[in-house]
Amino acid sequence: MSAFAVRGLVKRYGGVSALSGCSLEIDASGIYGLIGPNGAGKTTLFDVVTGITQPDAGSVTIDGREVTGVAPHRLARLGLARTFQECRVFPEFTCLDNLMFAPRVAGNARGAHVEAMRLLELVNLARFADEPAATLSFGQRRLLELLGVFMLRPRILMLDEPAAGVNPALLEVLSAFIQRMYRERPCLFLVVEHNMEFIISLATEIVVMHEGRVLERGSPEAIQSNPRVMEAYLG
Amino acid sequence: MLKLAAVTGLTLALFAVPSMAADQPYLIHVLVLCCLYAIPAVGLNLMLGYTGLVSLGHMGFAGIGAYTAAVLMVDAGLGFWGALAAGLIAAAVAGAAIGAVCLRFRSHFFMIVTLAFGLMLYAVMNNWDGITRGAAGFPGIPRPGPLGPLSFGSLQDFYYLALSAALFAFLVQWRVVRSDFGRILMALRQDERLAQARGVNAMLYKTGVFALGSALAGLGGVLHVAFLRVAAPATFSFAESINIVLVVIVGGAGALAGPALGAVVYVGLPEYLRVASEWRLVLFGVLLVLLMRFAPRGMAGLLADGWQRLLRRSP
Amino acid sequence: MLTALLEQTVNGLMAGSVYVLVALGMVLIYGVMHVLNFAHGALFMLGGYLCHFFFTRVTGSYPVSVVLSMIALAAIGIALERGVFRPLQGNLRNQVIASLGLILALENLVIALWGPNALQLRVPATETLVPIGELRFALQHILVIAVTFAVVLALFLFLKLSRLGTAIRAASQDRQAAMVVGIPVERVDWTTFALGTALAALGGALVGPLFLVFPQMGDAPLVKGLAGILLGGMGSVPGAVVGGLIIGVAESLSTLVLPTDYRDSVAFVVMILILLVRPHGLFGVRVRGED
Amino acid sequence: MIYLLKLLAVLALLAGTAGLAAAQGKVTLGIVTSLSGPMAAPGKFQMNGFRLAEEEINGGGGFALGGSRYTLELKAYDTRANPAEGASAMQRLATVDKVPVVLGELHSGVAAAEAPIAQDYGVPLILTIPTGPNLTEQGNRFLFRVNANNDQLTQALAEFIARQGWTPLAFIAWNNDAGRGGVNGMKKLLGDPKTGYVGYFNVGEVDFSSHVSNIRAGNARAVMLLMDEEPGSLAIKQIRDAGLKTQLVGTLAMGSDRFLKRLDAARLEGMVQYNAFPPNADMPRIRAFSERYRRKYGEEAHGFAAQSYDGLMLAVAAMQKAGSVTDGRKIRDALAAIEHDGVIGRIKFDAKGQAHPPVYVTQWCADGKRRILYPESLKADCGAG
Repeated sequence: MSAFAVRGLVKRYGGVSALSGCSLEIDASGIYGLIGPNGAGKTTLFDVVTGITQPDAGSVTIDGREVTGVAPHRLARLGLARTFQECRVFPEFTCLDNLMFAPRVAGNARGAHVEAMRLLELVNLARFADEPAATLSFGQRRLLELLGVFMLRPRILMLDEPAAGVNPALLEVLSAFIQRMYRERPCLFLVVEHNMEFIISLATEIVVMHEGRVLERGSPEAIQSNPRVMEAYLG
Repeated sequence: MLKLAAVTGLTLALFAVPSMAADQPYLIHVLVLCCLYAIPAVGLNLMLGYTGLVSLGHMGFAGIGAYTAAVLMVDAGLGFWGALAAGLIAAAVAGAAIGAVCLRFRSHFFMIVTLAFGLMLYAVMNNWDGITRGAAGFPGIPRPGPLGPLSFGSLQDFYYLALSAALFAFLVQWRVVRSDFGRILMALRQDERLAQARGVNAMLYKTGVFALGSALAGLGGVLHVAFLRVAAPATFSFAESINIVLVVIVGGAGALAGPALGAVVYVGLPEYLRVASEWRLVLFGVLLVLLMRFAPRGMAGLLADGWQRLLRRSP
Repeated sequence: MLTALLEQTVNGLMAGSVYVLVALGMVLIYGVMHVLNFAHGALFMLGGYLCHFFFTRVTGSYPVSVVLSMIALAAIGIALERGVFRPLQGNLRNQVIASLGLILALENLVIALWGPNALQLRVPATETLVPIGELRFALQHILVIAVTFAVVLALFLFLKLSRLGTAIRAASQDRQAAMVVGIPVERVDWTTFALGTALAALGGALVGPLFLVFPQMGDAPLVKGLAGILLGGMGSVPGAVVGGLIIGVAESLSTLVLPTDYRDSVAFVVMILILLVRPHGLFGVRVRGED
Repeated sequence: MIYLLKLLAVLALLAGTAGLAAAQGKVTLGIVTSLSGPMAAPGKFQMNGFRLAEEEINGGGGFALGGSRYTLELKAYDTRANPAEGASAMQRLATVDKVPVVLGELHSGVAAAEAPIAQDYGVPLILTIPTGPNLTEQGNRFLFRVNANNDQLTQALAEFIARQGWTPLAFIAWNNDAGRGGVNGMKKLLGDPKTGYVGYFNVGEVDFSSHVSNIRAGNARAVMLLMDEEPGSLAIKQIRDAGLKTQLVGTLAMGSDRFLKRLDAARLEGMVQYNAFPPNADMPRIRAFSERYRRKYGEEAHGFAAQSYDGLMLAVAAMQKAGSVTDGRKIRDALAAIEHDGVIGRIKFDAKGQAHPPVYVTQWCADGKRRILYPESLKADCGAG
């Protein structure tokens, strides 16, 4: 039984197929980089898995449990957490309240406070704990969003282009932080990313998508020298 | 601590008004009106100010509460307090049911669907002659009967009731805003998709606040018709729904004191001053546009800014 | 029964054409700027009053008065876009509330200036009757339909063929992309606003002679127009036309079987039912970033 | 400076003694009406009536009471067809302006909010336009209504229509208290089989085409239009332009020269309407009022104005009879017992505070004049209605 599996996903928009029988099974924990040229179907796959979009066919399972089309809030409770490409935080809440939000929703806010402060200190944001998130820089908001995801204590993390728009200086902090969190709680990270350098250094395994389905998967090194992948990107 | 003292002082002062201004029943009448507008405004503030749900049919739910209570009191001989409870429940249930339909739509769609329901509820109040007495109004609604040693028949005594009800509404608002429920509502206004991704069943919470807001509207509606001693569709019309939106906005949406400030500035002062009506409304219209451009947080926002400036100036 | 059905359909199309005129202006503005201007009904009313003013005080010619009131309203539209709606861009709630403020100001301004009583706009076309089969219609009524039809046609051609029209379509499909390819989006904004408010004026000026000019004359067309664009699909011009007509016909047909005091509610029930099945309206597409 | 003060004091003293010598007082009466909002147009006729009565009394040096004379002042508040505004206005009149009597109102629902406050403070409220029958059924001793209520109005008309055989009767009616009250009243009196299609429209809606089609398709012998002047003129135009020749029945708003100006004699010919006051009737009291009205306002007198004029005159008579311009209770008792010959007829309140003025039915002639058809005793030909 796979920890995470999609089978035969199909999604059409008008006449265009965004997903055409996409299947992917992941059995073990690890940081999985999901890459592919523009229009490969990464975002649609992401949307289908996270319950934003209903597929036309196919299924999504988590630990063997079918979750196709399950609402996002129920997925969150099943242990699937996500970040957003455009980076979302609650701008009016303080940084601490942003982190405390998920525990509050789940009704176990007690004790979460310590963990939240620990995470803030980890990325050097503790001094902003009582400042509204809107006052943070974009990169800092990225970090805050990530911290919020970890507060959910997820089993599967879906990160949607975490490096997008983050300045190079902060990229290393980000990368180091993700790796640290992975070491702390080794579970399944699925990272959609355009920044090759970033994902190659971060991921333990790379999944390449092309034309609505999975083209190749393998170690970063293997993928970098795979001619079919090169062809997909150049073609 | 300072805030608590200020609120307690204000509350005591408000309760003392009838004994200080016994020879000014009109002032007390206007204060009652302020309470009657502030109560549904608190309900709408929870929806519009905290959750971001701009409902343009809010007073329709006040009407459900009011007419339920009116029919129970006049036709079924139920006492005021039982009728009040029934009116509240009816408004809340209608709010949950109608809200569940409205909430399937977002942004502009939501506004227009709530507007449509407001107009449809008005049509029922106006047209259902056999039950609501139709367009001519439902006269003969009794003032509340005594509760133990307390009576509410006279203007002064009714003022205590209206004031207590308004305070109750503000207390509810304060409790909600400070609770996890309130946090979730505010999160939904800021970013609904993020809140969902963090495990919030958005539909459930939004329906909840719609029902709560409607119940408060119902409370205001029942008191309104008990005060006027007549229920008329005009009290729950589209124009009144817009007025209640403006009370919330002028006062400051998403501020605890917003509905109170709005009711005083938008309802109380113009009534007390009896300004010529057309130009007053032209002025309010223009003021509203200016408010949106330059002070979208309303009176509460202006006051808070002024207070901050004052604090900064003094050493 | 068949004649009754037919007759009520015709009545509904006539009423619907007024809704269409209001809806078109709103939908154009919504498409480009994502602004829902609730004051559109008040502008429609203002169009009627200005037409009356030009007709009785300035020129004795009705067509000239109609054009003048359209020009005046276009100017007002530009002022509103600059002064109110552009500064509030991106904040849907504040825009809606500002437009509610505009309704309050405009309706009462008109009462203060012209008084609460209805004005009569006497033009020859209301006195001329045209027989169609065994029915007779006022020429003005036919004029309203003909002008609405012509406006819809002209608008389609304008949007399809002219440069400005193409720019408007581009901006309403994807504002960002339009900006990237060098379309002057701000110019498109105020032009669209002027066009929309001029259409509102046209509606008020056309309906005035038929049904009097009074402060609340824009209320019903606004609400029905809103229902029309919602069920047609926000931002869709064909949607506004079809939606407005559906509302008109549904209301009119409902009088055959339902109590007439619930006529308004029929329009809303139709709207809500259609939206429950098709959440983005008949011709609507899901707009990215709407929620 | 001191000189100036002295001068002022002397002047004040002089003014004071002059006032005493004439024993002149001033009474402020309260008016609740619609100056803006959807009822502003009929509100104007109401104010016209009050102003005419005020002018007449003050023009004659005020009214006499116990050896002194009092002039009138009217304090008018706008209630905008809104119950809350009505209650506030009433409260203010009773407790701030402290008026002895309040008159007016147009909207039944608003009147229902004002009436209990009248009772609270013992200030008689004299209604001159609202027609909701249940207003006077609440056991409120301080409420009086000069005008006929919906049941009384429709009683006369239903009788007349039944006798003419103009049934089934269809309706186009305002979906407000006046329109709905009229339809319900007629239905009650005529019975279901004699009533046909009922077309309601909201205030502000003016396209009657679907109602006209339905009336054409039905078999109604007559159509009753329950609405005000403005929509009324549009409805008749749309009915006649559509080629419908049905008998038309209207309200008092449609029996005036002003109404004729909106349309033309050809479209109106044969239409009947009930009227509380036929302005051209050959009766001295009506003729005198109509002339005075025309002189002041330059147009034909309106029924609402006549009712309101009578209301104010009645209030003055009651104050005289009660011997007080301040004691609302005494004035109330005087009102309850009064018999007053007004413009609209003899006014005497029943135990519930409702007067029973005559109701007329008039008809448009081909030449744009009107005749009186009902009551039989007052029947008169073209030019009298």
